[in-house]
Amino acid sequence: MSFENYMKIEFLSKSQNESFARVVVASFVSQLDPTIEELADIKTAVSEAVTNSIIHGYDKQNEKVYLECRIIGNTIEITVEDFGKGIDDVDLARQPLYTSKPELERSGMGFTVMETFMDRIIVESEKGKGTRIKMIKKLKTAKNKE
Amino acid sequence: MSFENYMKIEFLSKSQNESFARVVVASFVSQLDPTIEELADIKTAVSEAVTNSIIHGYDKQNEKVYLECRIIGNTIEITVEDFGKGIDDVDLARQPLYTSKPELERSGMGFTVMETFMDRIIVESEKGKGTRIKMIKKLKTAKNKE
Amino acid sequence: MQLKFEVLNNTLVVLLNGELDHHSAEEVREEIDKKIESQNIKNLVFDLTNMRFMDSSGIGVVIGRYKKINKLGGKVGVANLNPHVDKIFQMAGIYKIICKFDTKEEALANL
Amino acid sequence: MQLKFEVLNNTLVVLLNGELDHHSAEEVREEIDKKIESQNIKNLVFDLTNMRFMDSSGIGVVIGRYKKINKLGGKVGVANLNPHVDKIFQMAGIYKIICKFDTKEEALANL
Ligand SMILES: Nc1ncnc2c1ncn2[C@@H]1O[C@H](COP(=O)(O)OP(=O)(O)O)[C@@H](O)[C@H]1O
Ligand SMILES: Nc1ncnc2c1ncn2[C@@H]1O[C@H](COP(=O)(O)OP(=O)(O)O)[C@@H](O)[C@H]1O
Repeated sequence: MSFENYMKIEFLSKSQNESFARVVVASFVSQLDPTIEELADIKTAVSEAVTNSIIHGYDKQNEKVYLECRIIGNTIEITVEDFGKGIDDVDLARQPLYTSKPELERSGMGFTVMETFMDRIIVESEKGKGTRIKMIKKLKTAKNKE
Repeated sequence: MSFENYMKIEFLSKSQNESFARVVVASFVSQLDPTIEELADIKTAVSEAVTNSIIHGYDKQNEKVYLECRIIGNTIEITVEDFGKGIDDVDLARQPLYTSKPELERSGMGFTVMETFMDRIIVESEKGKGTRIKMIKKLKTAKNKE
Repeated sequence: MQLKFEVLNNTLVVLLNGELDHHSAEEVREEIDKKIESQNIKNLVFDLTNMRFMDSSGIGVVIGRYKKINKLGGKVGVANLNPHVDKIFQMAGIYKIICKFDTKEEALANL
Repeated sequence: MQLKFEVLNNTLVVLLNGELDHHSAEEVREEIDKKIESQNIKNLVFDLTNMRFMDSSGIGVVIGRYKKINKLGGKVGVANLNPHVDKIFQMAGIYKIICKFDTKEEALANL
């Protein structure tokens, strides 16, 4: 049985919305009955992408972050988008331990976490325009067998 | 201290998204530290409005329902909107026990529940265009004292 | 929503486990009606100890079962309500036709 | 995020209660640094028994405290990690500078 569901959310670039974004995705994805580990992986990846939009994408608060979540069969596609600063050099940004904000005690491991916990991530970014991160993960034990 | 936060979500008119909508609002509103009763009131009102969009607004599934939530000081404003059938006679629709779908075992108490559990509800609807329900509630014990 | 059934002297006790909304209502309705029809049921008790959420869809489910049971000459009771569900039932005037009990045992003893 | 502190023989034990993300990191950082500076602290143990969530912001917090404690000639340990947090720490190569222990007691005995 195949199955489709979809949701899209926009919220302000306030740090208290980081946990809110995780709850929203976890709740939406729970209809597929993910394992505890899969759910933790997804929540962590979402947390990374949303945090990046808040602290790197936008300098000031109260700009809008967009999060989309799509369920196609057993696969989850999550897109996090901001219309902020954009990334100069995506290849450099994706390297483990690279961070442009060491003064904030950022570890530079955000992209590595997303890549490890999801099956695939696609980064589209344009300087001065914004950043869109698409993350895809296929659940192993999902309810909706194809 | 005054405080503003905002989120907007769109999701499909599938009945499994009713509980999702409740979780989203409960999670967003929880930053104000509502009482258990206030939270139950808000979740119930949201459930009524979202269910109405799904079963009355749209005949078929997979149309979009919009839910917005705004925090202004201690006040929560929730808007649920669909671009479905619309309501013929809003005054009649708001009457306790009135339902156009008794065959679905609807009780006709949806609007009454919303009115009882929230401080104020505003219904805007146009036949053939859609329905927008705005619900306002001031929390008594909220964290953000004005 | 998870349902547990128990039959005691022609009375069907339904223990509702989870959230009763429009989404879960259909399944709840069908499962209860199947039990009513297949067993020799007269009375019905909703045990709401583990019902974590209910909106007005729950009113429809309870009234619908009342109509069915009423035709069979039986009675319907609800037990172990939290204050929130009580408020919703009160709003709908449900206690004109259905009895409220503190416990399942009280319901079984008095229906 | 809720923090509980305990000082045992120059070792500060921090029990983290809640979710460690970018939002909570600042408060966690400040509270721990205040303790390190105000008490006569040498070593630091993060007890993660009740940490329900952590993302890469947690790596920053741990490495930041390591740098501080390292200057004071002390050591940092982490105890009671769930597999998910362990995976994140491993990814970041944190165990090159910080010791992992099964329990708080083991950390206190071995730092
Ligand atoms: N949404 C974004 N907008 C602008 N820059 C970003 C965004 N996301 C990531 N970056 C850049 O990529 C770098 C690496 O990101 P990441 O691996 O998550 O590490 P960290 O968040 O710890 O810096 C960031 O330091 C930043 O310069
Ligand atoms: N979003 C909507 N779109 C179209 N009609 C609606 C909508 N919401 C409510 N209605 C109309 O108002 C009536 C009363 O609604 P309500 O009090 O919630 O009771 P119920 O949902 O049990 O029918 C519905 O039966 C329907 O005819």
